[in-house]
Amino acid sequence: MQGAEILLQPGVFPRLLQGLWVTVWIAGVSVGLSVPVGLLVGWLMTLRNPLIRILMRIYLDFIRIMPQLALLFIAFYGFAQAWGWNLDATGACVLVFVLWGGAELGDLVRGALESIPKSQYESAYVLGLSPWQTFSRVILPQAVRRLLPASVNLATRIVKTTSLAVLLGVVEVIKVGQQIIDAHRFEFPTATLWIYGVIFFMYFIVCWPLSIVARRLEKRWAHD
Amino acid sequence: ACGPSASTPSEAGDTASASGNTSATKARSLDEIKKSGELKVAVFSDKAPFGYVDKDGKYQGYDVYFAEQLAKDLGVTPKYTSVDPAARVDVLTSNKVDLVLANFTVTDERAQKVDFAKPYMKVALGVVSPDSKVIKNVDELKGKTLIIAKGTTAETYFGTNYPDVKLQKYDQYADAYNALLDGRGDAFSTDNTEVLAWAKANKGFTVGITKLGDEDTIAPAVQKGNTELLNFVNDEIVKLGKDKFFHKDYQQTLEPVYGDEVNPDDIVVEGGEL
Amino acid sequence: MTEQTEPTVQTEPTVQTGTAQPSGKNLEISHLVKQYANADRPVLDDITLTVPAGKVTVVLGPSGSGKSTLLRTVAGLEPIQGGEIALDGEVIASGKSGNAKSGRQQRSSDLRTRVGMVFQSYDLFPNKTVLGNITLAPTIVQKRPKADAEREALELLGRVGLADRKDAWPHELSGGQRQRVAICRALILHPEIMLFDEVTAALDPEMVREVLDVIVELADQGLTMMIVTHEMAFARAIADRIVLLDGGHIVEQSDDAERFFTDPASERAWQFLRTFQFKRHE
Amino acid sequence: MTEQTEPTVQTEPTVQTGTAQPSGKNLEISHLVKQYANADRPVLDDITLTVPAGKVTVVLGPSGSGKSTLLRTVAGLEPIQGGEIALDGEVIASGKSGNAKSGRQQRSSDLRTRVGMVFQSYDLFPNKTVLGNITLAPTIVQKRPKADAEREALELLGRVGLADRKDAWPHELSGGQRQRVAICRALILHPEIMLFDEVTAALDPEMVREVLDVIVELADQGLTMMIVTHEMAFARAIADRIVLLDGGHIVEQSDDAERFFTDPASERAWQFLRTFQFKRHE
Amino acid sequence: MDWAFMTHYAPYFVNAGYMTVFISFFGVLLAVVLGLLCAAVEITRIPVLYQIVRAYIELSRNTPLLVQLYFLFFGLPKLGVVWSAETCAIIGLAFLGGSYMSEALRGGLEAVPTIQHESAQMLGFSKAQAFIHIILPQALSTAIPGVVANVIFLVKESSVVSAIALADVMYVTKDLIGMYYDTYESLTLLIITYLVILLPISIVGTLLERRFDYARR
Ligand SMILES: Nc1ncnc2c1ncn2[C@@H]1O[C@H](COP(=O)(O)OP(=O)(O)OP(=O)(O)O)[C@@H](O)[C@H]1O
Ligand SMILES: Nc1ncnc2c1ncn2[C@@H]1O[C@H](COP(=O)(O)OP(=O)(O)OP(=O)(O)O)[C@@H](O)[C@H]1O
Ligand SMILES: [Mg+2]
Ligand SMILES: [Mg+2]
Repeated sequence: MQGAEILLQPGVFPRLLQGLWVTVWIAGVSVGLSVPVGLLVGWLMTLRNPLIRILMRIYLDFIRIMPQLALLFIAFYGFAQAWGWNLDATGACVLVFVLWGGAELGDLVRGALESIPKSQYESAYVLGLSPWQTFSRVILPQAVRRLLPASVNLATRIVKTTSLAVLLGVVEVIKVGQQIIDAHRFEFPTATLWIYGVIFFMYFIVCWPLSIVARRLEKRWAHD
Repeated sequence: ACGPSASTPSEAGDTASASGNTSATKARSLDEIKKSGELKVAVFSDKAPFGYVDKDGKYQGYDVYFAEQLAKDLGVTPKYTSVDPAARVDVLTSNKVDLVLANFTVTDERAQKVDFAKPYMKVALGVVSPDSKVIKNVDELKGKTLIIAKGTTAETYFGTNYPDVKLQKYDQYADAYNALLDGRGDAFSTDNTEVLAWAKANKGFTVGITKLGDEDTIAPAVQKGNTELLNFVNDEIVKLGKDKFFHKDYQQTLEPVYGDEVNPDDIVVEGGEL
Repeated sequence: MTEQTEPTVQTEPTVQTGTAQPSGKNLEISHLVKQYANADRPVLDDITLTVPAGKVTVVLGPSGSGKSTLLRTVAGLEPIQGGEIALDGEVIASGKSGNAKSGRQQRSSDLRTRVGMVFQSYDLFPNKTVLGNITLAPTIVQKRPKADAEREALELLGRVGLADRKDAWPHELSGGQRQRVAICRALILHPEIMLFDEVTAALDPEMVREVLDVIVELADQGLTMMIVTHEMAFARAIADRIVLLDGGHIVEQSDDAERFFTDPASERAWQFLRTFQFKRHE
Repeated sequence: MTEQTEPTVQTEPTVQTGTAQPSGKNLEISHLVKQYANADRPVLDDITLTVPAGKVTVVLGPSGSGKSTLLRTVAGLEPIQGGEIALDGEVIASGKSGNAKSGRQQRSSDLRTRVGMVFQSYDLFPNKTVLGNITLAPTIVQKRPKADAEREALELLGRVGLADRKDAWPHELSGGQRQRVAICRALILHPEIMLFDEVTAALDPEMVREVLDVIVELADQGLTMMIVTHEMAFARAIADRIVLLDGGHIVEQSDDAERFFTDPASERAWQFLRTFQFKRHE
Repeated sequence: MDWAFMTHYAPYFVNAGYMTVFISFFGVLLAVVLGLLCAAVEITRIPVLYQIVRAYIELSRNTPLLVQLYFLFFGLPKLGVVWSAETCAIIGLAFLGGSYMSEALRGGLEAVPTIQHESAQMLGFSKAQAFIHIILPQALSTAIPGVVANVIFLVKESSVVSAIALADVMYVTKDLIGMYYDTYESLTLLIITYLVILLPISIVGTLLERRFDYARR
């Protein structure tokens, strides 16, 4: 196929990989920070306090119903102005992904905690375990198992959603691709096909293993 | 420090720590810039030959050339942030950069939000269209689809003066050019220098309208009220004008593309004087 | 499948649980009142009952009569609103009206281990192996050395015929095997009294057998037990004392199981027992 | 809860099902071989058995002995690999080796309605009301007028004591009520033979009673039935003929249920029955 | 807050909302059709088709819509395939949504217990009769929450079509921010528009779930 040579041009592939690293970095940091936020949110959501419940409900529903791109815009353009946050595009992405990931993960944590049958708590009680022992030895290990497959899927979604960062001007893999397309637009007029094609597969290569891991975990832990 | 080396994400670390700091919107003083050793400049990364990333991943272009000189004179290194046309005002108001050098046309609306320094370039709008159906007159555009990049002068100009031209807007110049190449619109309009350069490189396309609207100037911009930096930039422009710096800039960056079809004096503004 | 009808009972108990010698620690329930929050009347109303040490007390009654609730109050899983429960003379629960909404009783860990319970639903911890399930409480609650707990766990597993499954995960076990492990898990704490709430209700007939055989063996060793069951043949064979509950009241109590099943004193008991008999062409 | 011990049996049958008169349509199973795909040996091996018309045949046996499989082959849910099954002399299934992998048998719709079956798990259609469940097949499969089907459905519901629940959704019913509706749903097609596979295994004892009472009534009307059950008292009361399966073979057949239960001919039967008996201090 | 600005530009958001709804509607419609086909192939395991469907599902689930769109819109023309932005957007949404819908619908169909098929057979139903009267209604009831979640997901995802110059809600917002720098007002209008579009879908979804939740009780 004519034009494919662009991929062999010196610098092209390394730069795309560098861009991909930015993508993965944003996703990685977001996922990493989402975990503590999600655990906290999940725990808050199991509380009976009506005020906390309502606040959490609004938080979760708002995050769920707004497109991620809209959230990014709100964070990038809105927050910076409203509260004078010096939030660059990357920071806005991380913030939004953490708020979003935290909400979704929180809901998963809540679901996992609530799905553990009452009899588990009761058995632990009857065996004399203290509330903390019950939580750490019995409830949490089970909750984590129920949580993990869906969390890995969530991570995949966060990686995919990092693609939106380009629309805020972050120089990640797509932007690098566009720069390359632009820089080579005279020699390789068909570069778009190849560069976007490669980016498509780069995302696939990053996300696919995650999907497989999620499915494996799901299968392995399906029985309990 | 743990961030990736590619570009902006390295700033994410700063962001995380600074995000609680509400005073951060205030522009940095000259001293602070010197102390940090970095001048943060917003440039285009996909608008050759004004601001683009070359094959080696380095920022290049007419705007960048100027930015390098400014940083040098300030005794710091430039640090580039890639911007979309539409984001140029916001990166300043939210103090994400110190300076915008991204082919920023001076308009009244913009002047209300940011402070422009003296101009270093002048442009009018140009319209490029395929050879097969060259658009030679703005009236021919009626009912046709005109491609533009978001946040450019072309957008405001056609939006207010020619409401019956259908505008098709892209975030990036690269996207816009591709759209024109793929025949998604009848023409593409942006600064005439830009379309001239592009048409020269792309066979089958002609700039049918070379001058449209008022002649506009292009100038660096700083955050509103940042007079310290503004004065420094103005002084620089005057000082550099004496050495015909921008003609040198032109030779280095624009001439290889424009060749001798364009008279440098149609574009370059020296010493901030039209 | 076919060879397992041979009962697994071992007549010579090889391991001594803490209660192998009838210890005189009986359970006294007096004027117990239990009302669930939001309920308009008590599920257990003025229940007075002695569960004699070293004996098997079987609680019968139609669905909803309060059998499970009774066991749960003894286990400390439900606060009570009136009366008291005493284990070997020591009051372990006493009624406070107005605490209906609070969760479980505030019992010390130590006290809780003195009452063992096995539920209808398989409630092994799915994240632990068989051995892990049994040794968890002795090691972390009673702080016994791990080796010691494991040794006793293996002995108990041997007794219920599951020594070879010690490293299996709960999901790899049949329902009957799970319930036997649950029994071991309770026994290792040397409870003074064991409570069984329809432990075979979710099992296939043969599995029912293997679980009930274990309980029969425990009875023979003189473990104090309180058993809720729907298996009439089993109840008849194992009961030293029968208690019939209905609508939260004790309808009939009897120390002669055979007599209760053939010639109950009350009309209600007669009615109840008839549910389990069939006649054609009536 | 307490008042339902009164059996719901009506001694005067008010509705005539298609089989109310013993019709001489018996079921003959001869040399039946059934092997599941990927299994190394047959689950049913050379089963020969007559299910006499108008009589109740109870199939007993330990778990995994092939009882359900036997009923499923008769129902046409499983292809057979050897022998044949004939209903009233007409062969409705015959063995072809090599079709183990193929799915259900290709029986005509008409033929399928001649055999009724009720399963252990509740299998009402959750998207239809009680009446909808019962009338769906007669109206859609047999193209009977809707009014006609509804009239008969109501009569059947009346017989099982559920006339007032006709507009309820399955999830609003208790397990026992669901199984009674499932029986009506099968009966409305006037099957020549009814198959029951542990229909009470998932029920609470009182519900067991209400379902079995309905079956007893059907037996009294002379409906040909084949019943798999673990309720020994029920089996003993209802069986005209007992078949004991083990490991895919018929171990014992008897036309005298009382005799079978008290003094079975084979050692295996004796062993099997012992599973349901308990003795303490053995 | 500049109310004059808001009232003046509100109509733009109405039009943009139409665009979002238009793209989403057809995208979702095609996604459901595609999802049904894939679910059918997955359940029946038709040899070659099955592998194709699996590959498609993996590709679709593990790549971002934005990149899919860029590829369709900017990449394909280099192969001579020039689709309009609307076509690209709808095809992109369908490509993405197909796999999600397929998973939800397959889940629904597989969740119908075998015994329901067997009961239907015992009552004399033909395969087709059983599917229409018994299996499909139950499958849908299980699948509805997933399908509704996917619809909302797809409408949200449609926000990226602004990148290929479709004048949807995001596009207009970015436009206004870029041209007039009235960021607050634009963002407020953006939030309102999405709430107006998505809240009703979410509410209708909940109602549908309630209406059809018989199979899950
Ligand atoms: N947590 C609860 N909150 C409110 N009411 C309850 C609760 N648990 C049980 N009940 C009610 O208390 C009554 C007695 O229930 P319980 O479970 O003790 O009966 P049971 O005799 O064990 O019945 P079964 O034989 O069905 O197990 C029932 O009417 C039941 O509905
Ligand atoms: N679909 C199947 N595929 C393969 N093997 C099966 C299948 N169904 C049942 N079996 C096997 O066939 C044997 C007989 O099963 P069946 O269900 O007929 O036993 P059963 O007598 O009904 O037992 P239970 O009392 O537990 O219901 C068992 O070993 C079982 O594992
Ligand atoms: Mg109970
Ligand atoms: Mg069976």
